[in-house]
Formats: sequence, structure tokens, C-alpha cells
Amino acid sequence: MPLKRNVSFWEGLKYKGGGPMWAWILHRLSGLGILLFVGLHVLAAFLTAQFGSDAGIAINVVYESWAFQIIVYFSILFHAINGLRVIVLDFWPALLEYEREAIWAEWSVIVPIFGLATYIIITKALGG
Amino acid sequence: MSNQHQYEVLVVGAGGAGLMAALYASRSANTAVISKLYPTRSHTGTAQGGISAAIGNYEEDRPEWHTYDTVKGSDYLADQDTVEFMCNESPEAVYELEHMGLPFSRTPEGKIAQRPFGGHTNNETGKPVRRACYAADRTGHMILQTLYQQCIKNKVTFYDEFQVVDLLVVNGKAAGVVAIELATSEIHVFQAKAVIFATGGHGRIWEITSNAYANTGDGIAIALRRGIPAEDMEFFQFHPTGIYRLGILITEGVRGEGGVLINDKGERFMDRYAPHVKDLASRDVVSRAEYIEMRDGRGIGGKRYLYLDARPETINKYAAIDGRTNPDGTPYTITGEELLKKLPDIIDFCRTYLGVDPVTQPMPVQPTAHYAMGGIPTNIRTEVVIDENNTVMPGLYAAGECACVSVHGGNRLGTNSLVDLVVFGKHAGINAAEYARGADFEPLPADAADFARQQLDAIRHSKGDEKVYQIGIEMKQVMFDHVGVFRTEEGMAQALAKIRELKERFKHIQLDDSGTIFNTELLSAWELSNLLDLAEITAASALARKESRGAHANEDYPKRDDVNWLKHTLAWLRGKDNVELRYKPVVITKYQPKERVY
Amino acid sequence: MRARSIPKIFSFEYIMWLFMRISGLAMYVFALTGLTIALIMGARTQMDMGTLLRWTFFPIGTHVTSSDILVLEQWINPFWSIMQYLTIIFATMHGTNGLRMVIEDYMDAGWGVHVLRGLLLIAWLFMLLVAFNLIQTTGAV
Amino acid sequence: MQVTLKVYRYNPEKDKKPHYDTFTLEADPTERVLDLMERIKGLQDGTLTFRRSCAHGICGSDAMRINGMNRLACKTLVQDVGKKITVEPILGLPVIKDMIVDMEPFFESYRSVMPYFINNDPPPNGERLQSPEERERFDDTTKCILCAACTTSCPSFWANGKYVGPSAIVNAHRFIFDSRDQAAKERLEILAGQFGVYRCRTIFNCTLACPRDIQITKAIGEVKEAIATGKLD
Repeated sequence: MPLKRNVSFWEGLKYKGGGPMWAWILHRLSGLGILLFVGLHVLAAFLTAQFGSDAGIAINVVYESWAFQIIVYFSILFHAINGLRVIVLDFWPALLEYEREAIWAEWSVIVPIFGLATYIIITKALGG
Repeated sequence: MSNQHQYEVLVVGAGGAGLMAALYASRSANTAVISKLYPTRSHTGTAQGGISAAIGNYEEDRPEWHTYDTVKGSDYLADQDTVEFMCNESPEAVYELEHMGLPFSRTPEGKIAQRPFGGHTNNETGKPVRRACYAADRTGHMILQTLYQQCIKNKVTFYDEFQVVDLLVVNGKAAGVVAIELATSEIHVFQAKAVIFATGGHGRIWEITSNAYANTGDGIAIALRRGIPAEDMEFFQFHPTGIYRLGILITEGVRGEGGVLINDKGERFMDRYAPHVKDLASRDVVSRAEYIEMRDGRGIGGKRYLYLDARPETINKYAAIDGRTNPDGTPYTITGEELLKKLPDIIDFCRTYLGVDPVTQPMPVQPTAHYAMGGIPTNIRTEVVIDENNTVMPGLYAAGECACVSVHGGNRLGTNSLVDLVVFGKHAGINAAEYARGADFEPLPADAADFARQQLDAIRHSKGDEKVYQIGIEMKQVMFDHVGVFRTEEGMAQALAKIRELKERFKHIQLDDSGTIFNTELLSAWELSNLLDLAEITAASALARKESRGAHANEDYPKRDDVNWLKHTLAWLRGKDNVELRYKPVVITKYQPKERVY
Repeated sequence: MRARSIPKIFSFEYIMWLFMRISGLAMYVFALTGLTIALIMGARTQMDMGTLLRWTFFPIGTHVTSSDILVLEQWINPFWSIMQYLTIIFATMHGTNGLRMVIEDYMDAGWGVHVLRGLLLIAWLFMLLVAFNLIQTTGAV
Repeated sequence: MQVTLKVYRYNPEKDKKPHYDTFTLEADPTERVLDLMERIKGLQDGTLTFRRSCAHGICGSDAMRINGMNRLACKTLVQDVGKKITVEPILGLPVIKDMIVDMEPFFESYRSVMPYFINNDPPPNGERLQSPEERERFDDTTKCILCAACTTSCPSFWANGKYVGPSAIVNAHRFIFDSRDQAAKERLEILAGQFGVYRCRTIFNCTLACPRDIQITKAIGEVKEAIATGKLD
């Protein structure tokens, strides 16, 4: 009997696909993360506003924490910049030959912006 | 039983010839293709330079010139009626391929592009002519893919990864084949009205070879075991430009584009051996020249290789010396970029395997075993003939490298292998289907699969301390050393004795794998038994031929001898250590043998 | 060279693919507009990242008030109202469709896909209702 | 130099689960990984099973994962991958034995995109004309050898075997952009469907894996562009 064709999550992760593959994984994770974050947030706010539930307040405590802000901020920033790369390459397929360069360009935009933001968030958290 | 199949026409082998045959046969007969590889893995795919057709897209060219060049290239051993047929058919065949979608490279006018190749000349001026229709340097790849695509389009039935191990002959007619399914080791019996063998070559007999692992001459060996002779097996082409040590082919197209062979002294030595066409002489001539250079100590650094120099500056320098011109009369020049476009795969091979960039560095090359001129004897209708009187075995056809319709004689001209497989593959398909229309199935005996099963069981149950791999290596070495580019009586006798010793040792092999699922070790062993049989036939046929002709360069008889040896060898395998040799005349129509000068 | 062309093909997959890209670009427009105006309106002196994000992406009343600046009247106009509705529509569609793509990657054709799409449609509509309700009740529009 | 080769092993007649065997052998840095495997099969363990034929990257038999990445064993030199080499079968196709996977699903996808020339006009006496530029348009995708290295490197294909995969798209591209072909519309309609090009997330693994250096992601992008614009040039 041949083995089943299934590729496990870990086996897939171990594949050496390089930068673009990791960008895709991060894009999915950040996208799903944002969806979850926004979904819960809206739901909690709704419950608070309509029924005076405590859920909204409880969730807001987590959301206000500086560590969580860093994660959310990274997710949004990465998803946005990586999404822009995908859009540009999809609309101009001729540029796909420079996929590897595009990944480098992407990170060179993300790193300084995210670095600055993290610096601000952390100094603010420590100072305030 | 599910392991019994019936088709009107069976094609064994799915390379160029097999797929071409299948395409044509399936138009009017119930046809199946049996192949030990997925069709697109076939060795046709590695052909590089081009397929010749005198369509003259750049300059005047005629099928008669192609015919004469082929006959001359064959050292007058080719049957001239078949050569003429092939060369006349080739333009139509090439157009047909184009109509099937084959993506040929193009001339500025949008026609099929052509390039010069070894031995292709304008018969009036003696100058090289552009006759090889090409698709960059992957013409064979395109042919194989195109034919496979068309087979899919026409819903041809395929049995992929089925190894045919026996031919069934009933009442003197071909009645089917026996095959083993690689995935399960089950034996399948295929009944058929007509069988077409298109099983390819057997270059794996030699150590340095351009041939695939799969090229083990299965079809010829199967036929031999069923009492069918093999024709002209002593003629095996050594291609002058194989990558040093690996044997991977560097197309003659490189020299067609202007590349030259250089020895240790930096000389272009081919002008001493072939003053007119120089590096574009036919392959046997160039391979021998290389051997002489290396023997006389002019190999690079004294080693057994030479340089193939295709740097633009070298090409342009020698093109100027030769006075080579473009079709419009301007001097011929080439840039690195153009080279990259015309020979992308070659450049990739050199970068991958040698770390050499052909645009800036010369490529180390040596002769490499390349193509079997000999094979299963057939007539012009591709029907297999079984004796020197050309008696046909009804229902059995052969085409492509495994067949010897003898269009290549003593030495094949570059690009003619593709012409051969397209033209004769097509006609094998047409003729077999036509035969099947008027024929009945021969009843198969109950024990049809027994002979095949015996052969495999003998290998499976063999006990001893011999390794298949080791026997293979020893065979390849002795054949390369003694039945190679240059041969001596003593060496050939030695090789023959060694092969017989190896055949004896083969009876004591021991396999590790006793399984049934993809037992590739079992099949490799069976393939080696084929190679050993063919090596024996080759060495025996060569030892008997007391002359030098085409690819058979016998140092003890360095001259061609048309009085005694202008004839085809037929070799039968009769029991142990017994090769029976008989001869049949060469068909000569228009061109009387004369001295061959390039 | 003679130009070859065929009629355009509008398959569900193509439309969703195009939508993901267009909505992605739309989010850039909304976010950058929101961010710019938020900075003009005082965020530059109130550089709290969380606040900035809230302002950028969804400038509704509660978000604005939680930033300690009482500039509520500036936000009460139809422009912000339209921004809010468009943002919520694009964002939830982009997100829901993203989720659909991720799940469908692992699904075959058949009724399962339709059930999933139905469920996601319901979830999306629910999210829209909730968000609209929030805008209505807390948006101070 | 001495090389260790860690090999994925699975023999359905003996093993319940796959495992790894390690072989040690002397090798030259310029040898192919395939040469090493041949030598192991010939001298150390005859049960080691893999496909191979031409041994120089044209036939496409020996695609496998070498050190975690799809490559052809015959186009990977020891010096490219170092002294410790791991070979495993390609992902996403059922493993039959050792390196041998069931290729049928792969060829089924290939066949599903009409990978053959279609032109119903009666052909001229000679060739159909095509300018060098028109020929160049689809040159890249004519190089495909159907080795499956691209398709089996694609996470979308791992997730769902019904996705036609990069290789099938490449082979459709070869005809869609052939100026002589007439069935671009039919092919594009197939590729615009649920298991067509929109499963491509431009992950780029295919392009990195292609032993023929085909710009696969670009080819897929061009197919998407053709669907969107209807232009085939």
C-alpha cells in the first residue's frame, strides 16, 4: 500500500522554500490574527455597549498591553506591506522575475518602520 | 484475467519512434504503447542539435544531397534505397511535426530555422549547408514532448512502467509480448496482431556514454533470444564531444555554430584531418582524430581530453579564416548573447557539471559512446527480416535506434537519428496498422509467459557472491578500452573472452531485493543480461570484420575493403558462447563507393 | 505580430482574487487618509501607538474618546461616517474572504464548499450588523 | 572525501512506517548525488529504490528532496549540498517505495489542461509561419520536463491535490501564448476555475525548485493576466 499523500504541517514548514515561502506563511498568520483580533474586539464592544457586559473591558486590558500592541502592530504592518508586494507583482507579472529582490525590498521597508514603532511603544511602556 | 490484454497493434517503447508509430497506428487500429519509463523520460528527449530536412530555408538544398551525404557518411554501408526514401520523406515529416505544434526556432521570415551540422554539404560547392532544423539545443526534447502531447490528444493507450521481457512468436508470426509491471512485478501477456519494437539503443555497454541508464538494448536482446539476428552491431558511433568523464553530450551544433576543437598546443587540429569541412567532418572521423591527438600526447595537459572552444572570439577568428558568411553574404560573427540563445542547455550543462562557462572558457571533451547504427534488421517497410535473404517475420516491425533498416550504415550523420525515428516510426505505425487490418490474432499457448518468467526467476533465485553492479562496470571498461573508437584484433578477442567470463559470472549473482514492488534491482540485473548479450554480439561481429569502415576502426586492417567487406553483418546468438555470423549484400543504387574525404 | 485576444473570463475565483487586491489597496487609502487626518487633529502630540492604530483604522466615537483628547465635535460629520462604513465593509469582506481562501485550500469541490461559503456569508453579515450597530450607538455621528 | 547520505526508506512489504537509513561512502565533490545513490544501490544495499534515466537533467525521472528542497539528483553535485546529505521523496504524492512516488495524479493534472497543440485550420503546404518574437514569447515554458519538482514544492498543492499545480499551468502557458494555437480560451477557462491559477499564492517555491530554471511564478502570473485582460501577446 502506498503511503497517503498528506503533507503534515511540520513537514511543509521544513521544506526549504526560502524568503517568499516564509512571507506567505506570515501573511496568512498575520491575516488570521488580525481577523481574530478585530472580530473579538468588535464582539466585545458590542456586548459592552448593548448588554453592559464586562467582556469588552477584559479584552481591552489585554489589548492595551504593550506586548500585544507590538504583535498587532507587526501583523498589520507586515500584512499591509507584504500585501502590497503581492499586488504589485500580480498586476505586473513581468516583475516576478525579481521576486527575491522584492522580498528584500519588503523587509527593508518593514524593519525600520517596525523598529521605530517598537521603540516608541516600549519607551512609552517603560516611561508611562 | 486482468493480466491478459489484446490490442491490434502493440508498440514497445515510447521514445520518438514509438510515439510516432503509436500516433499513426492508432488512427486506424486499436493500439497500445508499452514503455518501461514514462514516455517523456525517453532518450529521444536528450537529442539536441536538430533534425535534418532539405527544405532550404536559407539557401538551396535538395533531398538528393542529403541522400548522398548520408551514404557518404555511412562509409557506403547504408542501403541506398532506404536512405533515399528517408531523405525524400524527411521534409514532409518535419512539416508534419511543425503542424503538430513543435516549437522550432525561426528565421526572421518566420520559417523553421536551420543550422549546419557535420557532413551536411552542398554537393556542388562542397561547402557546409544549413539543413538541421532546430529548436534551440533541445530539438529532441521538443519532438518527444510534441509527440507525447499528440498521443494524449488522440487518447492513445499507455502502459507506463511496464518492462517488456519477451516477444511471443506463434506459427512464425509475431503474436504479442510478455511484460512485467514494475509497480507489482505481475506478469502481463499482451496479445497482438502486430508488434512494433521501438526500444532504443544500448550505449550502456560502454563506460563513457551519452546514453541514459535506460538504454540497455532490451528490444534487440529479446529478439536475439527469439532467434532473430542483429545487424551490423560492430558499428557503434562514438560522438566526438562528450563532457570529459561524464560522457554527457555536447551537440555537434556547437561546432555548427562555429566552435572548434583545440589540442594542448592550442592548435585547431581538424584542418589536418578534414581540410574541407574541418570540425564539421562526420563523427567517426572527428572522434578518430581526437584519439590520434591524445595518443600522440596532445591531449590537454597530456590527459585524455581536448578542448571544444566556443568562445565568441574564437568562433569569430576561425570563421574569418574560413571565410564563413551569413546567408546575405556578410562575414559570419556571433556574440556571447546569441550563443546563449542558440545553445542554452549546453551552457547550463557545462556550468552545472564542470563549473565551466562556455562563453568565456573552453569545454573539456572526449569521445563518448553515442549511437547504435546496428540493430534488429528490417526492410524499407520496417518489417523485421530474419535472415540474409530478407525473409520477413510477419507482424513484427522495428523502428528507431533499435532497428537497422540501414540508413546509417557504418556511421550515422548528425541529426539523422531524429530523421530516422520520425520517418520510420511513422511508417512502422502505418504499415503495422495496415497489416493488422488483414490479419488475425494468433492463438497464444497457455504457457506464453513461461520463457519470460524463467528468465526473471533465474535472476531472482540466483545464489552466489557476484554483484550486478561490479559485472556491469567490468563489462563497460573492457568494451570501452578494446571495442571503442580504435580496435585491434588482440583487444577485441580479449574483450570477447572477458564478456564470456562475465556472462558465466552473471550466473552467480546475488540480489538484495526479493520484493515485488518496484524491484528495480531485479530489472537492472535483467537489463545487464541484455547488455552482456549485446556486448558479446558486438565484440564478435567486430572481431570478424577485417577492415576499417565508418565507426569500426580496426588498426590491424586500417583500410576499407570494398571487395570483401561491402556487406552487412547478421549475428545470431546460438546457445552458449556461440555467435553465428552471416552476411548480406548492401543495396547500392546511385552512388558507387569511393574514397571518403571531408 | 498580429494581436491575439479572447473575451475576458469572469470566474468566481478571478473576481475574488481581484477583489482581494482592490480591497487591499482600498485599505491603504482609508488607513493613510485616517492616519493623516488623525495626526493633523492631534495624534502627533498623543503618540500612543494603540490610539493611533484605532484612529487610523476605525475612527468611531469610542475610539476617539479613549485617547484623552476631547475633539469629538470634529469627528461628527458625514465624511467620517462614510469612511467608517466603507472601512468596515471592505475590511470585513477582505478578512472573511481571506478566511475562506485559507479554509478552501484544504477543501475539495462539492457541497462542503457551498456550506462553508454560506456560513461565512452569515458570519460576515453578522459582523457587519454588529459593526453598524456600534457605529450607530457609539459613533456620535 | 567521506559523505554520509541519510535516506528516507519505506518498503510497503516490510515497513509499517517510513524510516531513515544512513550510508557512508567515499565521494568526489564533483559527483552527482545520483552517482552516490547508484553506488549505494550497487554495492551497499540493492533494495534502495529510485527512478533515474538520462542522468543529466533532461528526462526528469529523479526529482527528490535533497537537504529539504526539491531538486534533480542528477543535477545536484556533492559540492552543492555538502558532506551531510538527506534525500527524501517529493511531497504531496503517495509514496510507493523509497523515492518512488505515484506520478499518476501529477500526469492527470497535466492532461486536464489540454497540453497539446490545437489548430483546426488546414495546415499550409510548408510550415505555419511564426516570427522569432512570437516564438520567443513562450520559449521559457517549452523547457518543462515534467519532473514534478515544482508541483510537489507548492504548499497549495500539498494542501489540496486537486490544484492543477505549477507544472500543468506551465504546460498550458506553453500553448496559450503560442501564436499558432487556437484553444487559449478553453484552457484559460479551465485555469480560471476552482482548482486553477488562483490557488497560486505566489509562494515562489516552484520557481526555486525548477531544475530547468523556468520562471514558473511569472508564467502563472501571465496566465492570470491573460484571464483578466483577454490579451494573449
